[in-house]
Amino acid sequence: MDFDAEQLALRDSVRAFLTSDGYSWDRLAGELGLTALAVPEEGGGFGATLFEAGIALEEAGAALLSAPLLSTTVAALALDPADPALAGLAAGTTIGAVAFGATFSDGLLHGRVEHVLDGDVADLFVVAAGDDLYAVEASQVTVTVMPTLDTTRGQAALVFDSVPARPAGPGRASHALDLLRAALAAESIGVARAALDITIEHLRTRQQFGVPLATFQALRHRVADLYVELEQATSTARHALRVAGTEEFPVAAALAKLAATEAAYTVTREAIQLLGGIGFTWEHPAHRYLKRAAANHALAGAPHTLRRFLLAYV
Amino acid sequence: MDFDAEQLALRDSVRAFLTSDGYSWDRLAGELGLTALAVPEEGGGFGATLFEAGIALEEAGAALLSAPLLSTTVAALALDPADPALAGLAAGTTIGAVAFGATFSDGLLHGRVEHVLDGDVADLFVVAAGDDLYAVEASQVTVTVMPTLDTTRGQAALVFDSVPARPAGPGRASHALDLLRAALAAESIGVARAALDITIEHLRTRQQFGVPLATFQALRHRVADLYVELEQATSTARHALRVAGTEEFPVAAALAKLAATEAAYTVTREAIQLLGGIGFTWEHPAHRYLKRAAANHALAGAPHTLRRFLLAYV
Amino acid sequence: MAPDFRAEVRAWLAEHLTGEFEPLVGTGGPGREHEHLELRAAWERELGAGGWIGLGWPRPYGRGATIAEQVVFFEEYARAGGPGRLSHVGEYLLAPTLIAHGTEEQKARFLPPIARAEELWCQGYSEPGAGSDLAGVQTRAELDGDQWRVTGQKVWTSLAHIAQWCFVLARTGPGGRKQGLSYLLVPMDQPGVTVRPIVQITGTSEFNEVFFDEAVTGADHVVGAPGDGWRVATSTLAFERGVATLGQQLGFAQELSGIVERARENGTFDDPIVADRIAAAWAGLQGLRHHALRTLSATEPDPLAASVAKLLWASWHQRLGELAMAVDGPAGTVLLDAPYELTDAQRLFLFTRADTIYGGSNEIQRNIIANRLLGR
Amino acid sequence: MAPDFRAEVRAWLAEHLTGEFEPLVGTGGPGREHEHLELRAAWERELGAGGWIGLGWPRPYGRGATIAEQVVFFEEYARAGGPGRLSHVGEYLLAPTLIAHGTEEQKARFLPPIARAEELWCQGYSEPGAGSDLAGVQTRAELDGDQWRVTGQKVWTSLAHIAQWCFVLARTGPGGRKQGLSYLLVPMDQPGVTVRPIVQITGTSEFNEVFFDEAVTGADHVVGAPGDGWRVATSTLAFERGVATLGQQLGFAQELSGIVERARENGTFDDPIVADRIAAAWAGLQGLRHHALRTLSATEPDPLAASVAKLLWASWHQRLGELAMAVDGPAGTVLLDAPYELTDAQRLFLFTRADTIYGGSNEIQRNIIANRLLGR
Repeated sequence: MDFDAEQLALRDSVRAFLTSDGYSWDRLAGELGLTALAVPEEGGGFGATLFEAGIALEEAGAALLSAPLLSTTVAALALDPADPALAGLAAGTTIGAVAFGATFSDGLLHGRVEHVLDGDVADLFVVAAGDDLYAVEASQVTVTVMPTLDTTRGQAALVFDSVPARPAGPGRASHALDLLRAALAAESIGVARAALDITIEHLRTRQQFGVPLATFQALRHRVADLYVELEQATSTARHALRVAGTEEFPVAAALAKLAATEAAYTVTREAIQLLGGIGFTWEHPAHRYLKRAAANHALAGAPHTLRRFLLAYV
Repeated sequence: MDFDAEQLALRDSVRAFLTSDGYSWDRLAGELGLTALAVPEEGGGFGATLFEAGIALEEAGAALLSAPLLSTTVAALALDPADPALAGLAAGTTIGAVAFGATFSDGLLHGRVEHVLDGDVADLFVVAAGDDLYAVEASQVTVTVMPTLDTTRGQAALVFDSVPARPAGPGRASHALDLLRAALAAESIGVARAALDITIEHLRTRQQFGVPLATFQALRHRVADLYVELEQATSTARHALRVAGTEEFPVAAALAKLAATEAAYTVTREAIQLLGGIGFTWEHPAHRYLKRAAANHALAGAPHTLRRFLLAYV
Repeated sequence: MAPDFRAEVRAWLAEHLTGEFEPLVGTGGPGREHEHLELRAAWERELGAGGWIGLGWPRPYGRGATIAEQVVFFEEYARAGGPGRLSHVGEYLLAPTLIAHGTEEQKARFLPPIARAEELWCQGYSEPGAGSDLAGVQTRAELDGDQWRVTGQKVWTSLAHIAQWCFVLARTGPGGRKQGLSYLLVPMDQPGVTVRPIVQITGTSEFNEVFFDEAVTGADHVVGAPGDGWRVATSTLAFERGVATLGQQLGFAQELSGIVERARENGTFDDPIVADRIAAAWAGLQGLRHHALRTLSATEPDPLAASVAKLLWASWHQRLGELAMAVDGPAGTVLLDAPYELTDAQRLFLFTRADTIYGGSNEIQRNIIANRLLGR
Repeated sequence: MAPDFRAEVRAWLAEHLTGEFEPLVGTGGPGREHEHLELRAAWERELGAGGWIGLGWPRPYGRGATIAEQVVFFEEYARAGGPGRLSHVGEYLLAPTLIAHGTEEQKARFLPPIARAEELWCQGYSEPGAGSDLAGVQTRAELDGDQWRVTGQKVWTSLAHIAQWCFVLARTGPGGRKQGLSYLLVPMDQPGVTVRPIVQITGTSEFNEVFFDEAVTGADHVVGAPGDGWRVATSTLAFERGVATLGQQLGFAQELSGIVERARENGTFDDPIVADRIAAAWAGLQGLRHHALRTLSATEPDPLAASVAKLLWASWHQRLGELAMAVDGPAGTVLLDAPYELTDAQRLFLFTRADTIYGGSNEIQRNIIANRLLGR
């Protein structure tokens, strides 16, 4: 309800695309240009804002998109806007991923970084070392693909064994983390909304004791509580997406990550309970939503870590 | 259901007494002997155990008894069993209260102790200083009566201005705290049970939307959850009362205080919500249960403090 | 927004909230609504004379201020420590209802005295037998010549003892539940109206019972058609959770600041478990703000927005009261003074028990939401 | 208790849970019930030969052990790392039902093979269309000469793929809901029975669907009278939460120890927020134990005890899974191995989602409790 007409059209086209049969990375990046949304025009993008990129990520979450849209988007926006890699990321011809916690000395990257989302398919790593960002080709890095609980998104562990790297965002390391948090928030909102929709549909159609489950007030009130938590989390996530350029962003992104991943974790757990036996099976999508929600919850700052960070602003 | 015939009879007689019109401290202590229950026979008591004293305290909690039964019981059991003050406490002719956190040197008590339950009416203070207990007449102490949120139980702040005191329980200071915790647990169980009973009665009789409130499943499930929490807390509290003489007691008492005061705090808050407007009024007893529960929750170790203590045993 | 709007508000408050009104600073908030009633009534008239009541009403009755301007007013009012408002029932509940459903005569008769704070209002919805079930209203009214005669009992009526008028939901016709209700405007100063303060959990009386015994009001003092009261009344409930929530949140922020200050003083801020709860409360407050901004900027009205907002703020505020008590620790068991003067933490803890009950309980709000998501 | 009972159990386990059975130590627990099925079946026969199955059954079928002795057996079994049991459905669910409701012929026919672990059992209650609504069972059975013919579908049937027998709740007569149900004993090895493993959230298959298509069993294989199946079946549900809960808690304690160990290794134990949750989990486990001891020592049976216990353990165990994930932190997002081998934390987290659903969901248990406290 807080979208203008253009944003609504974007949402609808992304949603239609992701629920259609034949989507592919090439069409997603090329035809729809989702990797280019928030990239400045001079960098090869559409010059929209993180808010528009968030609309796409929210829909990607709802569809459990198994493609590196989030990582490529975050990598592109984290980079110095003048970075030469930006055009490829915006076009989707380069797949990007962001890695936090390497060290940099004498022009070389060192160290091991775990849990790099989409690190299994990335062409280019945007690597945070100290306060700065560096860009390095995946071919220069020892990439170990890790099997993930959330089978819809891969991870890699990276080893930087004195790898030459190009400065690609001086002083932008913490901004990259804020972008990742805001992006995970947007996506988590979509995950939660889809899981809640599936649950509501189940309650409306499934009969027990001779009546639809949706007639049981105890379940109705729990659904209402989930809806309320998700509504507020949606507001918090969208607020962060709106203030990406301001000094409020670090706090807003942490708040959004906290609220949205908590909401998604709660909704997807409750969804399995409300779905009953069917939600416990591999063939039903409920578990995939839960696993994506659990991953987004644990990565880039668990809730109590984020609260500790926010305490400085109280 | 875990009471034998004698314990059931004790519970029934205490309950009948406390819900009768003309109860008084003299009858409570003299006729029923509730202050003497767990005092050894050689100390002038009945030689029962803390479990029986707990039965009386649970009923006292349910009735929101406004008399110093808990403090006198704890003071008596904390003392060295050979202490000369025991007989008076057992007979109820001496009213006892327990104070934690004074200091003792050169035969004199020093310091200020706040939040001494029933300190406003006590004749004798059993004072913990270091590892040891000391007994001192109230007349020797500067007693400031404090107005309490829970109007059914008074408090005092004590100042020990180099007061001569008699050693009355070497090494028993921590045992006194354990006894207080177990006693507060027993009492809190009674508070919660009474508040839940009142709520259930209200839901069964009060009509809304043309039917009794008790027909609304959302409320039914919440009552069920309260009942379950209270059942487990009851088990935990009674377990502590049973193991008072063993090395398990410090942990069991902390667990009981934690579970029982959390249950009582939860039940009494939910009771006000489920009672609706009437539960918000001064004339309805719900607020007095809430205030007793809140006080028992905050004193002698808040939940997170107790969990921190228990962490050593994990 | 006029570029100097904030400066204008600030200057006016600095100039007027002083002198005889100085004692009002910081008083009359939730749980303290019994404080300084007469002086606060005078203060309301001062606000009215300054043109600050009905700021957001459309012209000619109000100043047609934007939402942003109204927020600025709330912010500056809170910053100046302005006392709890007495005219808000008329300003934020009745007036929007009249503007939406009233006749021109009714607007002309009732809006100006609200804007001048010459007539204060109270709300006659809840009843002892109906609680949150608005459609269960039993109060009856009959048209007797050119007058309505109203008989029944209302509860949770704040400010009834000082209000000149009450808007009353009463049963005027046949049909059960939502049919046959009318929205009547009833003067309080008449023999047929008795106000009885209810002593609450806090020991004070913010809320009243109001007894109507053949109380009368003019036949033309019905808003909307007779029998259309359900629709009119539920629209008022929606107004109750409008832009005022942003002002309310400023009060919440002050309460939270007080708790943080207290936690720093008594050392509990250094307890990681308490600090985690403080951070959660602060995050929750930001969430309330972000949510209010999003709903206020919505292009289409969301029929569930009011219920979502009520559940969010009431539950958050209630948890804040519990946090305040946790921060105070054992000290929270002792009163500020005898016989029953509460500390800030105790007042917040006790008074917020009502937040999830009055104005549509949490259970009613969940019903409304579930009805839409899951069908009736 | 025989003074040397604990020593006897311990010695027997030390002597037998070794050699060929060595690989079983620590296997087959919740979420790992697919492991080493054949060897575990052999181990069950070893237990049976040792006289350890039916320990608590009355003589002559069992050893008539006291509750305290059964607890000792569970403790020692857990301490020795005994594998997840395969005969427990027969031992703890069917056998008590037969002892309470079966004929002498049924007891003589079925109890000894359970005690020797020569016949394993599975439970045929839940159905895809009925979920937790046991009275909504649709599976039908008809008496055709000297045989019952059973047709329908069951779900949540653990061990169906290795069990020789299934006790099935089926509709055999007129009347709706709780009327006309019968409790039938049906052999699994026949053309009319098809078992289909269900791949679960964990990627493994502890539970099955079982299809009965004109499956047959003897006319005398009905427990209780035909049409009396509701009463017989609900008594089995009560047995499900008996003394076995204490044994279950020993498993819980081992899981919690593993989490604590992990937290000490990865440093999260030093995070006060995580430590607080660990302490809460530990306190909750003590509460489960104290509650089980109190209900087991009760002089009169409490009709709500089974529902209270189920809600308590299922919810606690589910929270434990969430705690395990919190302790693992980001590491919890990566599997132990491809293609889908879960870590202990992941398995606990995912598998415990079922705890609050099967065997009577939390919602059903709350209904049962509310029916008694608040009337139907």
